[in-house]
Amino acid sequence: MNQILTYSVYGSAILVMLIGIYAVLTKKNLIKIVIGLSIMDSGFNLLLVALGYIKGGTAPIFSPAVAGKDVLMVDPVPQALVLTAIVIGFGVTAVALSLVIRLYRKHNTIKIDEIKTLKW
Amino acid sequence: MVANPILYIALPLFTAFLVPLLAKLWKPLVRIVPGLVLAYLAIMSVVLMQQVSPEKPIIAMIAGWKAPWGINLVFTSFSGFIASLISILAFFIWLYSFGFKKVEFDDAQKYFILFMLLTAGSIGVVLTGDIFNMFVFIEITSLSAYALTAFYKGRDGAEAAFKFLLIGSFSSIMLLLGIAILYTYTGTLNMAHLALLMPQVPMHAKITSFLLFFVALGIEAEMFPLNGWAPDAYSQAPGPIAASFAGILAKAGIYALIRVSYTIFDLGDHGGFELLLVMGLITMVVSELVAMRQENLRRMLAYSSMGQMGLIMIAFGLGTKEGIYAGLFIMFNHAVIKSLLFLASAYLVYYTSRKKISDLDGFGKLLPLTSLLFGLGAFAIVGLPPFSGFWSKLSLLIATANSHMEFVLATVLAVSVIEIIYYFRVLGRLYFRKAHKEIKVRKPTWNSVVTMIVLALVIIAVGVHPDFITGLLHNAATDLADKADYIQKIIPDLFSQTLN
Amino acid sequence: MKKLVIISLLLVLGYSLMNTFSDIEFGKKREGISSYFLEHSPDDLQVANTVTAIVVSFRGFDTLGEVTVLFLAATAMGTILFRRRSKHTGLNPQRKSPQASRIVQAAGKLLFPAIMILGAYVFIHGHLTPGGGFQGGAIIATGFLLLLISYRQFKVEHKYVTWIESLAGLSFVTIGLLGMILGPHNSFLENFLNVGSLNDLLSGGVIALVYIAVGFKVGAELTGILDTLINIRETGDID
Amino acid sequence: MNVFFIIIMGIIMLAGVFAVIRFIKGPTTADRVVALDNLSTIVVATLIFMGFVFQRFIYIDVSLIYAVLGFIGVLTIARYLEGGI
Amino acid sequence: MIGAAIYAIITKDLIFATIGTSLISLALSVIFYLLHAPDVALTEAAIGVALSTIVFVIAVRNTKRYEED
Amino acid sequence: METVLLYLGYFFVSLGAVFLFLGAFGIFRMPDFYTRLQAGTKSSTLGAMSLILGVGLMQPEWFFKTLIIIIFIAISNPISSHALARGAYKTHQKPLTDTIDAYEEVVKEDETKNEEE
Repeated sequence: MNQILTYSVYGSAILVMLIGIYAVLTKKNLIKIVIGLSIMDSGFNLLLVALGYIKGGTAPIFSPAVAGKDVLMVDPVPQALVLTAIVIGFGVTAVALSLVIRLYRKHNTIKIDEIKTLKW
Repeated sequence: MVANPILYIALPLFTAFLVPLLAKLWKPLVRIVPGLVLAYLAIMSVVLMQQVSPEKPIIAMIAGWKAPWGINLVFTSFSGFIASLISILAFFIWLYSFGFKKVEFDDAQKYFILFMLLTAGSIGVVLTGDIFNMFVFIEITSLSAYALTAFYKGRDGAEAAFKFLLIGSFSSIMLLLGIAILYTYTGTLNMAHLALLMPQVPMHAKITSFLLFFVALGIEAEMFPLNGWAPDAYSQAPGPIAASFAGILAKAGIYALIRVSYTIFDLGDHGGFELLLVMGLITMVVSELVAMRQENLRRMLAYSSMGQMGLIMIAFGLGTKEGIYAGLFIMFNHAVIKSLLFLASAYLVYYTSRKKISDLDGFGKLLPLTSLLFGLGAFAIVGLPPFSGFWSKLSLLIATANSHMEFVLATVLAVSVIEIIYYFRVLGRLYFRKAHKEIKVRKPTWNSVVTMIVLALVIIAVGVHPDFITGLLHNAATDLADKADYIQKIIPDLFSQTLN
Repeated sequence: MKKLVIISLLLVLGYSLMNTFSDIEFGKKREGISSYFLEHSPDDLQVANTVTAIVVSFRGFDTLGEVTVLFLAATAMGTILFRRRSKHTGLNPQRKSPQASRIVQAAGKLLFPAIMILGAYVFIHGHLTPGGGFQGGAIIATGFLLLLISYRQFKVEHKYVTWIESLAGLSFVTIGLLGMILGPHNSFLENFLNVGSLNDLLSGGVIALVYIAVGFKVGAELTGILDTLINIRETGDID
Repeated sequence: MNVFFIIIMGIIMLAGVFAVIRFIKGPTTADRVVALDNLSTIVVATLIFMGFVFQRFIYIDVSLIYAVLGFIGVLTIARYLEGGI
Repeated sequence: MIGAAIYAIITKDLIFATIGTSLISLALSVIFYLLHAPDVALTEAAIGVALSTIVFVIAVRNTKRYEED
Repeated sequence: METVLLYLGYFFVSLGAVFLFLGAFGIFRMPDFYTRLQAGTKSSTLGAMSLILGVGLMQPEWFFKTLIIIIFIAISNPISSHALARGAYKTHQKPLTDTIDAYEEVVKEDETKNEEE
């Protein structure tokens, strides 16, 4: 049972990540590529949080309800890392999209094949 | 307090947040204050370099938590050397670009903010002792690099920046995956602690994560199949920024690569160093060959820069102390000389939009000083005797000979010949061709002249008297080679626990 | 053909990752630094939310970097899109897009204060409940977004945004530097205040202050990003 | 009472499945957005219910924020359709 | 969620793709919640659902809506 | 008293779940956009509200926050649907035949007013 869960959770996270990478590598549309980047990040975030999960654990917050009791808590470090990763991912997405808008202004297209002043 | 490694990060960030407010007070402050801060950092690194020794690294805690639990900054002889190099170089690049975009105030403000953050991020990558923190700093560095690449409106900067961003995003996702693997097997993020716990990681996970790290950091360090961003970014960015890419960004990238492969992973016996060596060889040969065919001066310099990075990788890939010494020497030289070349070339191609080498005919008479400095840089980088490049190449050759790699030695020599050919082609055009009619040239401003002359003086000084720097390099090499010492200095308690 | 190569490459990558991660059992407790955090966050710092304690104190440097990344993103977008504020001062350019319906406008007016209060609640209680500076900042930015999309004449005052952004960032770094002077270990971002007791609003010492600064900064930065993007048609000069 | 929770969750999940089907099928943008809107309502309800199942009071904050922010995404796309942004 | 990811990739209409990413964020946020990570769920909700969506929508608005072959 | 609240809570939760289901089913089954919107909004809002109310009744100390959420949902959901309907209308998405489009004239009036401004 646990084995199945392991495979399915990690497998789906990795699959989402691979879908994102596939989109980045094959798509011709610039916005599609940026969407691929954001999907890639999502997959990774899921993977990392899943790695920090502990069965039967609860959120690492010592609220009055659990204070003083001996409760199992999930690993807080991956959560903190994911928090950072999400915010950084958003920053990168925003910058990427502004680059896309500027490329569109200049070349009047968002197809990657038609923007080829430099060698790709 | 006055000289603390944390100030390397804290002060530039403080200034970057302060600059928009300063702009409201008095506009020239936007230019002056970053320079003052960078000057302070440069002086501070001199002070710190005198305090530090391989036996006594400076370790700065953050938020009062000891090493494996909190983040710490580690200023050892090795990391401190590179951090000092970066900060001093950053000061000179600031001096060069002091008058940059004097007319358009808003742009200048952004330029200085981004440049400060680029410097801070690179120094952060070098100094941090925590692997996730390194990721954050790499992200800061690369975001400011994207923005600076797309800085000019008329050029194709946006395209280069987008390409750079794509590859950079791959790099960051690979890095994150590597970090995730290491974290789950060891439960820690501190580099020294990771190195200590590395034996308990199973072999296949170790190899996977090593490859992920290698690819991710290889992108930053301009390793061969992954350096598609570099020539475009170098050629589209503003001149001083191209210099800082070569001198600052690439240095941070290669530092991270070396730190990861030397300290964290114990793959020396399983081909970890050989991988570095082979990739370095391929990078060097391919990029020097491509550099020969380039028409565009900036692109040629960019490919030559990649070739030098390959040389550095070869030196570190030898895995011996001599190799490390040679690699550090090349790093130093490359930072100084390539910056000089890029800064000088910025004036050579100032008014030509295509930046073709063939447009450079007869510039030797039009811009005598700049051309002279460019020529000096070219002589130095190919490794001709009176300049500093000679000593670094010599030490590399000795190191390869001592580890019995004749093939590598021969290749390095052959590639040097190629390098000589293409640099001399440019010099020939500069001095031995007649100028086209009606060439507009721009005379360099006083601050850029001062910058270039100082860099040239450094090259000559080190070339005539290499002992200026060999002591520092020896200390740094000793420091990097001794991994157990690094672990013990950072986490003494846990280290002694595992011994018992 | 190219696609096939890429797919096979991805399969190799996926296989090796899966191979690595399938050894790690899902939901199993592992040794590591996290147990130290779970022990010391309530005891030493008196912070209920361990994630907050890690983000702000143990790994506070990451947070500083993260805030910088957002600041950088805002600056970078300004650079990339050539937004020149000086050109438009006093003109107050109006967006030409159609006005939102009155219902949406009324809702914007009604919900905006509520969202602001919610955002403030989230970042003030960052050390007690889930959430904190980033989330609170994002919520505040969303509140401004609501106004931006429901009123076309609504304009974010850049003067204030810049001031808030800079002051919040400066106070973050200043708190860190104060820690170097006043803290017991003389290290950056160190706590130098009384930590209070667990689950009080005034607990955690410097953590709450840092998260408030982060909240203001993130809110201002995200608002700036959104405003830059929304006004792009009118202010970005087209070449 | 576990059976009761499972039944409720099953019903909600079934609702989610229908909304997702409409999301995939929906011929126009607006249809998809309706499905998204409905899904976010369902998610708010689910989150509160799961908080109850987990018996953690603090989890409610998440759904509180979801209730506020989920609609702004929908509103944005609606304004886009209108030509408003 | 995987379905939404695939959908976001294959569809030709970029607005649909944007809605797809929004849906991914939604699902991701629920999963984070179920994995007992409310902080992350909150962040994903705040950034993924509202802000990311609008950033993409504005980008589409300023460029082209349909992806042509 | 507590048992009464508990059973009341069960009742509301079940009611909410059923309404949520009906709303989603309506979205799935209805023939055109406007009817779907109607099913989705009305039914789901009621469902979510009553489910949350049920939870609030079962856990009396949570009641205050659940009340806030209910108020938010009550405000925000109709607004988003309204904006959505307006947006769909502007993209010339016609309802099924045999319906009387009274909104057309309002829109025209609005436009003329806007132009005057």
